[in-house]
Order: sequence, then structure tokens, then C-alpha cells
Amino acid sequence: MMHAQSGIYEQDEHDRLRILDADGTVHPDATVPDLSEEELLAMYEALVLARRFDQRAISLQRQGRIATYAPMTGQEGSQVATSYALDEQDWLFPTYRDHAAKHVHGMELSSLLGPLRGYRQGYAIPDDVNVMPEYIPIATQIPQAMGMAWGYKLQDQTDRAVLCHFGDGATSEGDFHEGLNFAGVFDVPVVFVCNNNQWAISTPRERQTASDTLAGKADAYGVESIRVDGLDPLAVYQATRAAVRKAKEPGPGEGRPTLIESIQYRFGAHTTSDDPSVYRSEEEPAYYRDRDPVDRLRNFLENEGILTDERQEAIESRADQRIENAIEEAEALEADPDDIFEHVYSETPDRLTAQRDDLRELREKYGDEAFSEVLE
Amino acid sequence: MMHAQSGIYEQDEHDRLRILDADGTVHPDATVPDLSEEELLAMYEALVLARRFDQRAISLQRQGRIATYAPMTGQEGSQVATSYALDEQDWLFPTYRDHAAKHVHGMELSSLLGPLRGYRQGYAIPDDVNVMPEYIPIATQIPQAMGMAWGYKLQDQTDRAVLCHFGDGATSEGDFHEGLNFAGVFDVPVVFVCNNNQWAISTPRERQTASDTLAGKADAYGVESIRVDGLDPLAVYQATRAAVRKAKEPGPGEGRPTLIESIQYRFGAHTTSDDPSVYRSEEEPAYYRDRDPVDRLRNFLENEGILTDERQEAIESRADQRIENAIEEAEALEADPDDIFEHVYSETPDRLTAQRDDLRELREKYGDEAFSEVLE
Amino acid sequence: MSSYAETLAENVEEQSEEPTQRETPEESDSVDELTLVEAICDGLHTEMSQDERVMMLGEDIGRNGGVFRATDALYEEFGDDRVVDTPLAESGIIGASIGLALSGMRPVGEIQFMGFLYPGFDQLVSHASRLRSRTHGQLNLPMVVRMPYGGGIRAPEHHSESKEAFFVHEPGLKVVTPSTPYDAKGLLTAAIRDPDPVMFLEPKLIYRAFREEVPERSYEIDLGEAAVRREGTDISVFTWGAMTRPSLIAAEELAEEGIDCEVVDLRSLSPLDFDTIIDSFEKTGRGAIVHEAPKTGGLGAEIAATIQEEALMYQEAPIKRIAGYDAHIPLHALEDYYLPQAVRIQDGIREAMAF
Amino acid sequence: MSSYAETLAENVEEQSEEPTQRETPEESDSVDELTLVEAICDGLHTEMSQDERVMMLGEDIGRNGGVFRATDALYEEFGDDRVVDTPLAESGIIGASIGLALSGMRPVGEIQFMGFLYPGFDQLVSHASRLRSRTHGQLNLPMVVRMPYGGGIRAPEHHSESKEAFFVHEPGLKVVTPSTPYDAKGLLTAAIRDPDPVMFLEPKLIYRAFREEVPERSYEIDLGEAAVRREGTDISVFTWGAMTRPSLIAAEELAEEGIDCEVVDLRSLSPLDFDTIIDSFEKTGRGAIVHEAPKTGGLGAEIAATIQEEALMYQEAPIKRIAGYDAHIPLHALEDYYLPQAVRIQDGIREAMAF
Ligand SMILES: Cc1ncc(C[n+]2csc(CCOP(=O)(O)OP(=O)(O)O)c2C)c(N)n1
Ligand SMILES: Cc1ncc(C[n+]2csc(CCOP(=O)(O)OP(=O)(O)O)c2C)c(N)n1
Ligand SMILES: [Mg+2]
Ligand SMILES: [Mg+2]
Repeated sequence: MMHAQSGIYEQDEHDRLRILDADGTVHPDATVPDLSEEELLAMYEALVLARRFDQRAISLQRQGRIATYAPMTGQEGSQVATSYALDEQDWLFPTYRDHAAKHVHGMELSSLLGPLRGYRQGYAIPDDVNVMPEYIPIATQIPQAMGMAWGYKLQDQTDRAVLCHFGDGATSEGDFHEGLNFAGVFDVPVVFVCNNNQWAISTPRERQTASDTLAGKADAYGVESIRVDGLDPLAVYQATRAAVRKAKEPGPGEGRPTLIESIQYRFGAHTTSDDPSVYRSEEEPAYYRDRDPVDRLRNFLENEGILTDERQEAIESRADQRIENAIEEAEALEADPDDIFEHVYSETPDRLTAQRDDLRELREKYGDEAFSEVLE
Repeated sequence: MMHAQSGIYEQDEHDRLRILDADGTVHPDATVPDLSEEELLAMYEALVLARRFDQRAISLQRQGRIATYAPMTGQEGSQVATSYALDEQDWLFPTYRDHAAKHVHGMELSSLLGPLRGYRQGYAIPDDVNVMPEYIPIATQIPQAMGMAWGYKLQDQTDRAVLCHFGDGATSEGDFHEGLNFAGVFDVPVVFVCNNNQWAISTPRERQTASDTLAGKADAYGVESIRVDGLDPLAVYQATRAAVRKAKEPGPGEGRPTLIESIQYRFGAHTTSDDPSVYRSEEEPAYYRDRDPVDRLRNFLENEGILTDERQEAIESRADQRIENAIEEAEALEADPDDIFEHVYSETPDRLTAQRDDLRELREKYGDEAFSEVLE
Repeated sequence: MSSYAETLAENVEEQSEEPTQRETPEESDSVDELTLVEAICDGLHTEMSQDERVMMLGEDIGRNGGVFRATDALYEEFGDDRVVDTPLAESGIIGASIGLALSGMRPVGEIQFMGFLYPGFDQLVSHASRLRSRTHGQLNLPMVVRMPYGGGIRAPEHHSESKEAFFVHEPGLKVVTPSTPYDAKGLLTAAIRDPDPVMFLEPKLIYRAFREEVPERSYEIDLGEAAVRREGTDISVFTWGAMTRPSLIAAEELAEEGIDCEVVDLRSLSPLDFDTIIDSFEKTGRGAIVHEAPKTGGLGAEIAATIQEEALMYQEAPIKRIAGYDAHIPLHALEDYYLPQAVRIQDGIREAMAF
Repeated sequence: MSSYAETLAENVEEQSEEPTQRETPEESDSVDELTLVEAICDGLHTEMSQDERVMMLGEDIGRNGGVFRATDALYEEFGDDRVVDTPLAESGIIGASIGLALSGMRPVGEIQFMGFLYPGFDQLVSHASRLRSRTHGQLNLPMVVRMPYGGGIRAPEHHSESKEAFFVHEPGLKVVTPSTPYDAKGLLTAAIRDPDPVMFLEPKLIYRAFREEVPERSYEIDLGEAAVRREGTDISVFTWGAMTRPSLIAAEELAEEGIDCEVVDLRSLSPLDFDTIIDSFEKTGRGAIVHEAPKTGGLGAEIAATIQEEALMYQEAPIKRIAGYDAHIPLHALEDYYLPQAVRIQDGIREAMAF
């Protein structure tokens, strides 16, 4: 069986919510969500920051300054928009690719870089930020996000929703199924966002499942769903905002949980260790590149007279400055080998303390250099 | 949240395939499947045998002659019909409740009783029988049945299908999801039969999932599905036979895999260790008892003039005789403690052989009586 | 606001590590004669009454009261927001428990039998065990996963598992198993109050084997501490759960032959109480370990390996492992031959003595 | 009938235990200098060429050739019926492998990293390990589950797992891990031909660390046999996988201090080659075990426990376990402190010698 050319059938635009056309003009049937100029500009600034962060991170990886990185170019629009649709008290469950989503919901840029430099400190969540560490084992966040939402509902904290990101590939895992099924049964305030970027590493969407759409899978759980143009930040914002509202205050006959299928495209490689030219054609991205979310929002804002060249410049230089600061901070991180033994349990068991002491002794005896030998 | 009275909403009969009305007359819109008198009688005889086997097994358990048993009264009609719809070379993946399905597809009655008496010999599959040992961990058989069907397709053995049983509860497990999704993607010749008996132990169907139907879950995998009245053996036969044919020779635009939701009711307890009066009302079964599959088929056969009193008597006494023989055989089973160490690997590792020898020595030294002490 | 939520709102400090202030009823010393499974039910009841954040989820734990009645009558008392029948999905149960704990609840999940835990194994080892460590100590997961384990009850396949070693090898999980009703309630209470995820393994063979006095008030038995069940000078027998009783019986019978066994019930399998283990061994110089799980890779290996590491100079004989064989526990006709019976325990101890 | 199916029809005897007759090309001794991952790819290639029943399934193993290129170019040669990209679902991959094996195929499943195996753990321990035993020997499961494991490559969380002990504790599974390219091909060939399910663990740290001569023809290395990599008289060092190299390096450096180490590469972790282990230990009287997994409950415990059981009279010092610590392997900035480095290995051996 030859794979159908991936993404082709995702190019019918009539089955999904969109607000901006490819060139950033407002679609005739659509209404722009109720956002102030400041909000729109801030969203745009976040998009520019995300795009530049992504490019910078890829080059840092090339220089060996960070480890494997999962790029998000083409997907930042959706990421930024989903986080914008959250209230501060809502929680976010991100994947390894959701850098922009994390940042917009409160994580420092430098924290994003910490784990990439090998320090778990970046996963520590500041007290006033509601962002879980990124999930690497695919789909495992889904039952957890559902559980947290359930817990808030049980505690009558009905002003809280939980937003959970995952990819198209994740829909094949058992945890997707179990999580969505619980969400339907217990009617919990959770918003599932499936970032369908058409690829799970080298596996195209068509090979992932024979169902027509990913959104349609929600029916199996009595969960409502919507498909949205994931390269249109305004459409994603609108759909997510509606889902968050519904999670907190469902109307009559409405359920709290929603599955949003945000239709996107992975412009680049799966990660910096991946070479997509091995498994997909160069031409494929063209359709999507023509709908680049950053350009689209910029065109819209320019058309609306909100974005001037001056503002654009300021936005870009602020972004670059922040990224440089973040890199500096991240590169200043250090970790004590004692840290290996900390926080495994609330109280460190004796055996583990003894192991820490052993390592201390060895370091004293042989010096830290002895540990930096290449193992292989 | 109070559970809705379970099963109520399953009582709308217009959404499912049926051939016989409650009283066994042929439904006006239906056509009786093309089965000879002999086949119909044989099917009925299997039903009578199943019902009597079930009653006998329950009483054997009460007498302590077998261990925990999962009754099937009310579900035998569907079990017998699904196995009748198979060709000899097709494989069957049963659960712990599918005694009749196993027997009709070739397993001896005495084999069914073996494991219940504590001997795995009953799980050994005679060479000319294609029935897997029963699956106890819920839903785990689903990816395996799919894999076997896939293997036959790869080997171009297109005259083979695989039929896989599971319950309503099983649809909540990740393995249901992964198995059906693979089946859709690889288009394999498998027939999934969901025996929706409205209960997973004490959990009613409504609590299992918020989806409208279980059959509808197949859409999420691009798999075709059908709902059938599981208390109507002829309807189940027809649906299964069609699914088996399609698995082997799909028509244009048809997929090979099918999910059949066979709508049934668990007349009795989950197992002999279960007391359903704790969690469900006595009245509930009445609706279903009025549609008892054994009565229904008998009425039909009597109406058709196929079943006479004489035949009925012969069928009953043959059934009883076969059951008694099977019990005798099963009660004659013995096992050598050496058996514990056999068949763990193709060749028994030295350590395991040494362990066998240790046990032999202990038995010689202390006698087998020493091992029959109650542990607690 | 539901009344449940109201009381919760009073009690819940988001992510607070401190146990909530407990109602301290008149310190009463009234006791009941309870079986082990009743003591578990009582422990759940006591803790749910005192801490509104405690809730339970699992298969058939509600109206049905659990397939072993471990949650009997709790549904009626606490309602279906706090005693929740879930869909049939173990990864869902454990994944949900993680999320519930993160939201400020104290979930107690039930897995119907240890043999059905595996669909949820990933949630345990990839997340429950790691969220504290991953977040540099910033998140904690006060959750309990209860499950009956072990053989001997003439159950079908998959109902007699004893794979505690899987959990012990995973850093970040605590693992406990009681061998008496008193301990069952005390360890369960401590497990529920503990800020870390605790696997609470229930030896179902002795769910109803005997009764013991169990205080009505709540009390904790510290996690991480073994109990010396019988003092002795000749050999140390290390065991846990349902194997404690046959080990004690063996010890009594051997006493008549002049072999004086010390029987140590580990109770906490992770972290292990190595101090008690080593102290006992240094006293006796000989050791035997009794467990149901297959010998190879079982927890007995860890205990023997540690003893030879830390107390080789005291070791007078090989430490004997009296364990399940390296085969799957057979269907019930042969299970008595598979599990360590008193006869096997005695024989093993005699062998260790004779060396 | 597809041409694939045709050749299959010739080759396949349903449930036959015998390996099919292999084409025996001119017995050639031509060799290539291959890395370990190349040797794996070569082994897969050789076996797929010779036995049409062999097929592969996993995530990204097709066009992409596997994230480590272990299946490089196999898709192009054998087509997508035999090198199958599956949906992203590990229970699906292992469950499907079981079914495929039952149908007469010889599936080789790939799990992308050991840390992502757990969703499929249930299929492994509840079924793959048991179908032979459950059916009283009537069914067998010739299937292989391959996966890269171990740390040291600066990978993200969950990509450095080393939990071989989980599989070893489960009866019915075979577990092997190569430490050289030559062994990689030979063990993999044997694993594919074996009638039992084999977990094939690939030490990814040394996927490309060095090259070795690997014959082009196919050959088997018997499962269940350890290899003495360095003979020595003073102490036996037991290790496997990627830890073999630092252990050998340590041995060479210690030789200069006059400590003569015997280094035993276990290769087969289940069943373990206890004969070789005990023989070596009886010769040296001292032992050390080196592994990446957390110490507690790791395979080192089994080895030490067995030695003291069977060779206590020879034991001159505590057997030292040089292992991962009882914490999760840290993110990469600290992983060199976590994994047993040559310096730690040397120090541990010196300690065992000094006792
Ligand atoms: C359980 C599990 N299996 C395999 C992997 C390896 N892996 C990492 S990312 C990935 C593809 C994920 O695809 P998708 O869900 O579409 O997300 P995307 O990367 O496209 O954002 C795979 C297979 C993993 N991380 N977890
Ligand atoms: C993985 C797993 N979890 C839990 C159980 C315990 N259990 C046995 S039967 C059952 C209910 C199954 O319900 P359903 O799938 O509807 O089948 P039925 O028994 O009604 O035929 C449960 C929870 C199990 N066998 N396997
Ligand atoms: Mg994707
Ligand atoms: Mg059911």
C-alpha cells in the first residue's frame, strides 16, 4: 500500500472553523472575536517571539548548546491562541512541542531552555503559574488532565478548566481513549486540543487511523468536538475560548468537555534529530506555508491599521532581546550532582542518602573530571 | 448522580437488526436466514445444551466441585449463533463467559470444565480446533485477534476470518481502541463481537461510556458496525455470517473488519461469587426474560413445524447425557506437580529443572499430604 | 455549591503538604475485632470521615462495595462523588488519580486484582513515581493505589499475581503490605496521609483468615518500618503479607526441634527497612526469605544481596530463598505446590541451619 | 495471490516449531566492518531474506528506517507488508505481534525506546509470556520485541531507561542484550528463530561506538550463554550491554595496579547463565556487578543472591553492586554522575579487593 500523499485531504477548508483567509483578510462569513487592539497586538507579539525562539533554538541545538529540540514553526499560531483563550487559573498540559503555549500561559523562556540543557529545574513550576512539565510519553497526559479537571469540579472550583495538548499520533494510544471516555462519563471541565500537524514523526495522518476526522472520534465518548483551521490564530482562539467557557458554565444540554481538532502542519522536522526529506516530499508544505499563521495575523493587523512598521520593529527587537536574556539565564544554570538524590521521595530514604554520600566521596577522591569521560 | 435505570434505553428495538419477535414469530420486515431444518435444529440443540450446561455448572460450583464460574444464561443465543456463523478454519477468541461459543466451534464440554477444576489441560487446543483459551484480562484479546487476522491476510489465506468476543465493559479499555484502530488501518479480516449484556459486574452500560451506542464507536476507526438483537439467535447469525463473508471477500467499498454490538442482558450474576441484588433491581430482567433466546427459537421452530415434542425430549436427554459425561471426564483429571515446571519455555532452563527436582524431593520427604494444608 | 464542595473548600489548601487538621474525637480506646479486609474498610471510613479530600475510585467499589467488600457501605455513606465506580480502564484509574491528586484531592484508587494493574503500569512508572522528582520537588502526589494480591484462594488465572518486585524497582513509589488487621488500618491511614504515591498491596489470602483488635480511632503505622513478629536467635526469616503466617507457624514447629527463628515482617517493601534486616541478621548469622513471587528477580534477591553486602562477616550459611518457582502460578489444582507452604518453609530453614 | 503470499505459502507450516529450511548460499566467509546498529540491521536483513515469515512492525521503521536507522533500507527492499509502520500504540504493536505469531508469521516488533514500552507491558506479561504455558505447550510464540535501552546519549526524559529487571522477573520471556556488533547479529538471528518470545534490548549508547568484523552469512549465538570477555583470577565482574566496555576499560587499568579482573558479559539476562557465573566466581572468590538500572531490585541483586546461595564457601568479600542509583536517571547534565563510569567501576572493584 502506498500512502496517499499526506495532507491532501486535509486541504478542504469547508469543514472547519476559520476567520482569516489565507492572506489575512477576514472570511466573508466570519466575525472577528472580541479582542481589543492591545490583546491582538500582544497575541501577535507572542507569535513573533515564538517564531524567533524556534529558529534560535534550532540553531542553538546545531551549535551543541542545547540537546534535541522539537520545532513548532507553523504551529505557533495555534499554540499562542489556545493559551490566550485560557484564564490565569486554568491549567495547561503541554507536550514537548508546546513551547509557545507554555510561555504564553506563564512559563519563562529560560525555563523552556533549562531541560534542553539537561537541567530539570526548568520543570519546576513557579507558584503562580499553572503549567505542567512537558509530557514526552505520548498521550499519557490525557487521563491526568481529565483527572485534574474532575478534581476541580468535585471541589466546586467551577471557574477552572484544564487544557490538554496532544498530537494526531496520540489519538492512537489507549490513554487517549481512556481519558476521553472518563471525561464524557464524569462530564469534566477539560478542553482537549489535538494538534493535528499531519505527521507523527514519519507516519502520516492517513496511516494513523482510518477514521475520517480526528474530531469525529469524540462521538465515541459522548464528547462534543470541533475542527478548526489551526493556522488561523483567531479561529483557534475563538474555538478554544468557547470550549473553555463551556467547560466552566455549560449551557443547557451542553457537556463540559470538548475535543478541538486544530488542523495544522509541521513545517519542519519532527525534532532536530529528524530528517523529513527521507519520508515526505518537499512540495507538500507549500500549501500550508501559504497560510503561515504569523504572516496571516500580521496581514490582518496591517489591514486593520493596528500594526505599523514601527511597532513591528519594536516587537521584533523586544523578542530578540528576551530570547538572548533567556539563553543567558539558561546557560548560567548549574546543577550539583547531589541533586540526583533529591526529591525522589518527600523524605530521602537512608539508602539513597548513603548513595549520595558515596558519590560525594568518589568525587572528592577522583575529582569531577573523572566523571566527564565519554562513557562509550 | 443516580444511575439511570440500566438497560431502559436499550429497549428501543427499532435501532437493531432482529428477525424473530419476542414470541418467536418472524418479524414482518425480516427474512429468515437461509438455514436448513437440520441446521436450525442443531442450533437449537446447542442452545438447549448451553442453557442446561450453565445451570449444571452453577450447581457444581455450589457443591464445591468447580471454582468460580461465569454464567451465560440469556447470552447463549448470541454465543451459539456467532459460532454457527463461522467456518471451521476461522479462529475464535473467547472470554471467560463464552462457554457455548467455544463449544459450538469445537471445544469439548469437558475441556470447558478443566480450568474450572484447576487444570490448564482444558486450555490445550486440539489440533483441529481453532479456539483460543479464554481471555480473562479484559479487552486484551482484541489486538491479538486483530493481529492473527492480519497475519492470515498477509499470508493470503483469505478464506480465514477471526472472531473476537468481548463485553460492554471491554470497550473502555485502551486495548479495545488500539485493536480496532489497527483493524481499520490494516483492513484485516476480523469480526469484533461486543456482547453488550448491559453490565460490567456492577457497572451499568450508561456508566461505562457516554456514547449513544457501542456500535457507534467503530466510526472512530473507519470500521463498519451493526447493532443486533442479541437475544434473537437468527438475527445474530445473520449479522455475523454477513460480517464473516465481508471479512473474507469485501465487496467494492466495503472494509473487512466489522464491529457487531449484540444487545443482550446478563440474566444472572456476573459470576458465582457475585450477588447482583446488591446493585440492580429484580424487576429489570423481566423485559429481557420475556425475550429469552431459547424460548424464542423454540417457539419459532414449533411454529414452523420443525420441532416436535419428541424431538424436544430427545434433545434434552442428549444434552443431559453429554453434560454428565463431560463432568465425569473433568472430574477424572489429575495433574502431576511436575507440570508446574513444564512448558514455561520451549526448553526448560536449568534453574527451573532444579526447582522441579527440589519439589520432587520435598514431596518424597514429607508426602503430598503436607502440601494440602490450608495456607492461611 | 454542593455540600461536599463546601466542606472541601474549608479543608483544602491547594497542594498543601500538611494533613488537614483532624477532628480529634474523644480519644477513645474502643476496639473492634476485625478481619484484615474489615480493617481496610474501617481505615478508609475513618480517613474519609476526617479528611474531605479523600475519595475513592475503581471498578465496582460503589454500590457493589468492591468484589471483596473492602469498600462495603462507603458508597452509601459518602455518595458517588467520593466513592466512584469508573469505567473499566486501569490506565484511566491511575491517570485520573494523578490528576485528582494534583487538583488537591487525595485519591485512593482500587485495582480489582494485581493481575489487572498492568494496563496502568505506564501511568505509575512514567508519571506517578516521577512528578515530584521531575518538578524538583514542587509537585507532590498524595495518592494511594490499593489492590489485592497473592495466591491461595482458588481463583482463576491472573487473580493470584504477586509482582511487588516490579514496584520496588521503580524509584519514587512507596510499597507497603500488611499482614495483620491492626497493621492494615494503620498502614493504610499512613499511606493516605503520605505525600508520595503509595502502592498498598492487600494479601487477599488472609482477608478473612482471622480477627484482631483494631482501635476505632485513627492511627498511623509509619511507612518504612519492619516489625519483628517473633524474636529468635538462630535464624532470621524475612517475609511479608500472607506469607507471614505460615512463616510464624513454621517457626513454632521448628522451635520444638530447637531451632529458634526470628520472624521479621517487612511490611514496607519500598523503602525497605534495611536497619532492622541487618540488625536481625547480625544477631542470628543465618537467614531465610519467604515470598510468593517467582524466585528469580524477586524481592528476596535484594534482601540477600544487601545482607551479603553489609553483613558478610556475620554470615554463617547461605541465605535461603523460599519462594514461588520461576513459572507462572498454576491454576488452582496445583497452587499449593507452588506457594511456599509451612512444610517448604521449615525444610528451607532446616537447610539453612544445617549448613 | 500476491508474490509475498506465494513465497509464504511455500515456507509456512502452520505453527511449525522447526525453522524453515534456509537457503544456504555458498558458505562464504566474507565479513564487513559494522557498528552494532548496522549489525542489527544486517541481522534483520539476512533473516528476512531467508525466512519469508519474518516481518517487522513498529513506529517509524518503514520509510524512515527507524529513529536510529536500525531498519535502514529494509522497507525499500521488503515492502510495506513486511516492514510496517503502525499507528502510535505499543499495546497494539505487542498485541498484534502475538496474533501475527499465532497466525504463523515471525514478527519482530520495535518499541522506539524502552521508556515507551509500558503501554504494552500488559500484553507482554499477561499473554506473550504465558500462551505456551497456558495451553500446556500447544501454542508457541516465535516473536521478538526489539528496543533501544540505556543512558548516556544526552537524550530527553524517558529515553534512557534500563529496566531489564522487569522482564527477567516474568517467567516465560527470554531477554538478551548484545555488547558487540558480532553478538548483535548472532543473538538477533537466534532470537528471531527462537520459538519463544524474546526481548531484544539494544544498548543504544554503543550503537555506533565501534566497528567489528561481522560475517555476511547468517549465524546464531545461542541464547542463554554468557561470554567471558576477559579472563582473570582476582575478581569476577558481571555486566552486560553498554556497561561491558567501561568494565573492560576498568579491568585494563586495574591490571596495571596488579588486579586481574575476569569480565563476564552475561548477554542473556533470562535465562541467566548461572553455570558461567558460578564457575567464574569459584575461581576468583570475589565479585562485582555493573549495571545501569537502579540498584535496588536490579538484576545485580539476583546475581549476588545466587552466588551467596551457591558459592558462599568461595566468597572472600562482599559482592559489590556498581549500579544506577535508586533515583530516576537525571536529565543529561548529570547523567554521567548517575551511570557507572569507569572511575566508579574501578573504585568498586578496589573496594571488593581490599575487603
Ligand atoms: C508512548 C510513546 N511512544 C513513542 C514515543 C516516541 N515518539 C515521540 S514523538 C512521536 C510522534 C508523536 O506524534 P504526534 O502525537 O502526532 O505529535 P507531534 O510530534 O506531531 O507533535 C513518537 C512516536 C513516545 N514519545 N511515547
Ligand atoms: C483488565 C481487567 N480489569 C479488571 C478485571 C476484573 N473484571 C472481570 S470481569 C469484569 C467486568 C467485565 O465486563 P464486560 O466487559 O461487560 O463483560 P461481562 O463480564 O459483562 O461479560 C471485570 C471488571 C479484569 N478481568 N481485567
Ligand atoms: Mg503530529
Ligand atoms: Mg457486560
